[in-house]
Amino acid sequence: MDYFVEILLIALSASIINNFIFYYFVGICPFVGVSKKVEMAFGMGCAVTFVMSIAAFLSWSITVFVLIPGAPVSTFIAGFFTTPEAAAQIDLTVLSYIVYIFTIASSVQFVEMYVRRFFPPLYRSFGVFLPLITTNCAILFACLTIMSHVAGVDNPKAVWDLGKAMTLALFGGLGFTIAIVIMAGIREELELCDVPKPFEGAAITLVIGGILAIAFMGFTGVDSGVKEALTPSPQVSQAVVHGERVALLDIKDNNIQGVRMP
Amino acid sequence: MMISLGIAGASMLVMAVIFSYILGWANKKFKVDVDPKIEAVIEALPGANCGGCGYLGCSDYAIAIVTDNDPVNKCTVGGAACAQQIADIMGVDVGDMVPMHAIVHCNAPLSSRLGLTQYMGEQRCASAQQVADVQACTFGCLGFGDCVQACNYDAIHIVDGLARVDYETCIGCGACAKVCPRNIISIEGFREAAIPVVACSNKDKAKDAKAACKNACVACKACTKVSDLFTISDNLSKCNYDDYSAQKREEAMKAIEKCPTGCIHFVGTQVK
Amino acid sequence: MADQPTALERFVQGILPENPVYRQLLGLCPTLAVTNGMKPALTMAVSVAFVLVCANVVISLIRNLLKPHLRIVVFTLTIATFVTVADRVLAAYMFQMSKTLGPYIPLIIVNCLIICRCEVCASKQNVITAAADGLGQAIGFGLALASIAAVREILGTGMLMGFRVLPACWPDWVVMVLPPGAFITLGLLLGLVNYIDDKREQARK
Amino acid sequence: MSLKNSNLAQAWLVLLLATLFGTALAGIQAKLGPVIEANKVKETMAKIPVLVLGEDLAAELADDNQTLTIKSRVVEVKKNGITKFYTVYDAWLPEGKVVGHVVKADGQGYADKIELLVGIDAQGERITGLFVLDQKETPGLGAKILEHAWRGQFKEKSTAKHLSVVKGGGVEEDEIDAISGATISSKSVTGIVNSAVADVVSHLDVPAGPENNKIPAVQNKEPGKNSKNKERS
Repeated sequence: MDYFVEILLIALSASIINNFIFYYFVGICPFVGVSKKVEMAFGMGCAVTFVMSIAAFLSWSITVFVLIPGAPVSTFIAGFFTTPEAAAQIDLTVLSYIVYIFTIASSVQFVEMYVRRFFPPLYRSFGVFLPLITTNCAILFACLTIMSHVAGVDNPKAVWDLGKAMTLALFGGLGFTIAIVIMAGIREELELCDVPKPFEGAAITLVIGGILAIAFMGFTGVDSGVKEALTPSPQVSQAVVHGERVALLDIKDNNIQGVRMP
Repeated sequence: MMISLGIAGASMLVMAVIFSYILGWANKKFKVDVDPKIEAVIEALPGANCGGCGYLGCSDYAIAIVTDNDPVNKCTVGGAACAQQIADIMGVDVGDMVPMHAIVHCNAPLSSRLGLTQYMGEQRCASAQQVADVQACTFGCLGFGDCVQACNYDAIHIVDGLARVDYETCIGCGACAKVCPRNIISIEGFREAAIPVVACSNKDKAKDAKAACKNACVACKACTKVSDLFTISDNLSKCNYDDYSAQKREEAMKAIEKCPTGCIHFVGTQVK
Repeated sequence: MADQPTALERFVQGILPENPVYRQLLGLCPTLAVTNGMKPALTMAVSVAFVLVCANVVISLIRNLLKPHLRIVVFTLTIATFVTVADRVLAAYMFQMSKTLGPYIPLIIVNCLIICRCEVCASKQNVITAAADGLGQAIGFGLALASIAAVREILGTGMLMGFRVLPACWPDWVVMVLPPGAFITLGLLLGLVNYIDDKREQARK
Repeated sequence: MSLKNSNLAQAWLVLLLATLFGTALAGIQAKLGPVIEANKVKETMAKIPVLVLGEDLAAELADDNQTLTIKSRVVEVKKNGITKFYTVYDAWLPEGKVVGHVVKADGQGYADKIELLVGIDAQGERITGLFVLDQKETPGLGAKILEHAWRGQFKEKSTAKHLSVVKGGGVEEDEIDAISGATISSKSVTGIVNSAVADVVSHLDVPAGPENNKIPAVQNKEPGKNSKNKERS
């Protein structure tokens, strides 16, 4: 039950509350550039979500298995050269940025070749976006968030497992798609309005993006509300039970468990 | 300390080897056998993706040329030079290089339009198109100049509420045709300096057409009787530009006289 | 290709005529993210300058060994290395600033500005031009960041780098420091720059 | 085999660069790593004297440049099914007397996680200080929890009572005056303090310092549940 709540919270916050575009400002270049037509925007959104999930999977597994100190692969290799516990101290997190960008670039290239070979119509429709995606900040940002939850965490319990990493990637991509499709819809209507000459193109898109960001700010606090609603938090209330002040810790299924108060 | 340097270098090397191996393998395995001719044709095309040739972009046009050998001279921007280049690549003769120009299928200045209402909205054809009965004719030119704004060769102007093409400068890139909300501008090949055109697109019955405009085509078949250049389809006559040539000039002149509402004109350069 | 612009031309172009943010609309992600204060904006500008110049120099050194289809991978690798160096140096010597900038330092890697400069200039021209181009673009980027950060910080908190600019009775526009403020400020400034440009064009015509 | 060396041959530049950069970065990490580590630890350790002793005593201590000996341990608390982790820093005066403890706790704030350092006195009766390590509350509103005045309210609050948040003045013994316009942030900080204090108060007993060597020096104490759990009177 607790795991499901965490997954739901991550999904909610990645897609709507801390939306990648409106809260974290990643992926603005396609947001300004590609959001002219709704189909193009939707195609771009799907491509980004797809590549983001692959990148998240690869970066999670490489971080857990190679990069963090005490990771199985690095201790195994280091085991040959030094004493075992020194091997456990080998810390390769400094390589994380190169490794992530390398995996992203290679996976985008691989996906592009694969789609070109087996789905030519699909390739023609969003082929032009694929190279653009490599330099898309949203994908690297997703990998960095996953890394900060895997490598930068002191107590072992809070390390993210693969399920949470993939949820972040999928719903982050979903949030990205929502934002870019909304903007594409607005910009299509914009063709008919009288936009002042200096504001045409990117300037008006950014101003509208600002207004959309204010709208999305309305969602802040939703996750803390959902968390409160879903976690069965015990009501710590006090009662006097035969002369002694008892903190009622658990009043579920009406047997009063109490702990003697100091 | 040395160990961590060695491990870092080694793991990067291993990762690089794995990824470049996968990419190399994918490069071989997923080799899409793109016909080298297509790449050559793409190379010859200007690559502006302007859509003047009527295809989605240069690569589409190139594929069309190579696979179902479409005419090589459709690229308006590239003009004769690029058509010649592609012809050499394809080993096909260029065929008569036909200059492409825009034609506005409406010849009603404001004075001859009926049922005009005072339109106070946004002075753009795209917006006026959304509003009902700005003028009685729901097919004809609105005259707010979206095409003028779209054209970057300054080859089309609004004269007395009607879009007029300047055939000296028009290269037929199709920007105006794309932007006209009523789609009454078409890009046609001019076999002669001047060709006859039915400058109307009103598809209503004769009675409504007359109520909408003084010189609308009422599909009275006068032109079709006189010359086989013209055909009637859903209450509107249309000239077949491809098989017009200088010899058929008298035929066309006769049709112009016969036409009761005078909506057939000669357009192009040196209109006598 | 037309003759390659010289080092000085590249340098001057980078600052105003081809300003990366206002003219080419590159590198918008960090521009919006870190400009809620002047100090983070300047630190980001300096780190981008460092990475941009080093990457340009290295790429132009190895430009004739580049294979066309592996070009992007080599660019990203070099840029990623220099960004990691910058990130570690910042974390070591300006720890507080590295905490405020947080994830946006590594995001310099995918900053379209740097990869674009590598592609357009560094992989084609010699070292000096590449370095000059990098410096010019970096100064242009810094100017753009400073302009946005100034507007946002003054309107948002009434202070600039610690000095009180607006009178204390100024109600702080908190939205300016929040994410939406970044969008609106950049949008309006972009409009302003276009407007000034049109005016200058008409004046020249 | 030809396939292998042909595409690897093409990519020799990538391989060379990858290894070169990998080793270079490892070198830089080796040089800068400890400095960064020191920064991280310093950031929390520097706060402990102020939290435990209060500004004036800490300043006085700093003048005659004595330092507290500080050790950190992780306390695991099981509460209705959820296990929570707290890092607790115990501080000893140079002459060995336990002077207080600092609990590092985090919880859900209005916008995102809030990380706090809660100072508690040696006996675990009074809260001696509060410091906000990390927060992403709305600047200008929620971010006011950083202000010294508001944080000061937690000083001298008893750990036994459950602190509650009150709006608009009239602050009794165990009440905290909420920041106007940021009740959710104030509530979440107070909630985190309450749950941290309630969870950790029973695990605060730490043997006295090395001086009155009743217990051998506690240098090599591994983090984890501390051994003695004296039943408090």
